[in-house]
Amino acid sequence: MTLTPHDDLVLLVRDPIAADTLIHHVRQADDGAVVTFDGCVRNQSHGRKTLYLEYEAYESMALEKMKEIATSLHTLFAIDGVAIAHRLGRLEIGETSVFISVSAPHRKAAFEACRHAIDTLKKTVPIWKKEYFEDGAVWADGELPPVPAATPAAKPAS
Amino acid sequence: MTLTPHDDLVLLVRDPIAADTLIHHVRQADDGAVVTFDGCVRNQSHGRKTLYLEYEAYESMALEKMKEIATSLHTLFAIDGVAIAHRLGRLEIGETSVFISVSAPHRKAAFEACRHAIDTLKKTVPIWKKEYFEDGAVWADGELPPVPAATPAAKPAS
Amino acid sequence: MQTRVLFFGKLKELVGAEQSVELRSGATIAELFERFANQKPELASFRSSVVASRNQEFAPWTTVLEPGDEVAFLPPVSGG
Amino acid sequence: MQTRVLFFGKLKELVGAEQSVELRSGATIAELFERFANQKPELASFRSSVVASRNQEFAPWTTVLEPGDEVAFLPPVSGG
Repeated sequence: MTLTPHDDLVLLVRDPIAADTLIHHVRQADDGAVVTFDGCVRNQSHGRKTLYLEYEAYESMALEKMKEIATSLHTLFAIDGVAIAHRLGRLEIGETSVFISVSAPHRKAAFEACRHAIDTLKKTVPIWKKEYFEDGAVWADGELPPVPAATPAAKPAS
Repeated sequence: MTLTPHDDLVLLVRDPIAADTLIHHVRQADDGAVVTFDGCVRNQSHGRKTLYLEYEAYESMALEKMKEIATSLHTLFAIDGVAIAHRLGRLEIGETSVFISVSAPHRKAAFEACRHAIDTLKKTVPIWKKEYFEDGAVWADGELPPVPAATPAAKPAS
Repeated sequence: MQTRVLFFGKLKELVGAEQSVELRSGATIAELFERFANQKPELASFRSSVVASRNQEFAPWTTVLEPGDEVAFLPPVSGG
Repeated sequence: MQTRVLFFGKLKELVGAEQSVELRSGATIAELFERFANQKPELASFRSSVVASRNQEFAPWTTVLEPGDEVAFLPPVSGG
């Protein structure tokens, strides 16, 4: 568990995510809106019946990237509080793998920030999902995170 | 409590809204995303300190309009389940006045449908909020719902 | 004919929550509102910021009422 | 110099989770990956669908490594 300068909550957990605790953390007296995203394990993937999933992470870097997302939300949107939790290890069908909660004085910012958070998490946080089917297991297709361009000093002379 | 043809849940309640029950109702095994909107009572309105709120509704019509919103979400977005609850009576600062939960196989539809639901509710559902301040009470500014045009038979001949 | 009329929000504080009135056959919602505005002149000032419903559906002012209709006059809504 | 190298996802299944390697001073991330690809030829086929990090930050292949760096090779991420 990590708190950012904005008092945001960022977590990687191996037990079920405590949604109530996260929502309670972001709610403040001057907030009129809390938007939450709950990503849960589907019973199928591309038409194949899923038995369960396993998530693994590069934990130290994943926490850093999740903190970066939380911090960037305060710059991009008029929001108050952010909580982001991702679960690791084995997850059964219907269980929550990722939970994001954003509070704001007004609903537009809360919706936009929550959406931005999950979209960014799926592109930049080093977490991997392995899908277990009746006839084997595969690593899920994912997204290649954007990498900063090489600094001029590191480029070959032209 | 009312169930629509899609098994959606639509409620007007006088006790605190049971968010868990609503979320549980919309989650199904083929859903990957649940987006919720929690509208809560702010401690101020246009810079004046709010003491508490009172909500009243034209209950039979409000339930009809909430059902219409839930039904329209299934037409407009690729979603699975909807739950919409609004609380009536006296509400204290920080309490939830409205709670909307939408489940979908994919997150885009869940976000868009949840946003559409609250935007539409605020424009079309006959519910009124009275704000109590230290020096008096006022009915909150609201939105005038759109009314269908008069049918030709009802128009004066031109 | 007998018509049930409901008022909400600030209109309710002015006119009362519920009334039953006797209307001529073929009367419109506009006519019904007029009837109350004649009794309570302050009500007339709300005319442009009120919508009407008939039987729980928003309805234009020109709607001709039927016996047994339930009409409501609704100020701008502020739920959420 | 000594460099700690981590692999994740399908790369981990191929190479192992963690290794410590001795590199020449001034070596790049690309050179480090090459070293493993020479030992495990299948790894080379992943080159275009892998990104690297240095000290928990995404880093281009041309990054010159410093003593004590922690490098990781990351397949496409699929959290959420």
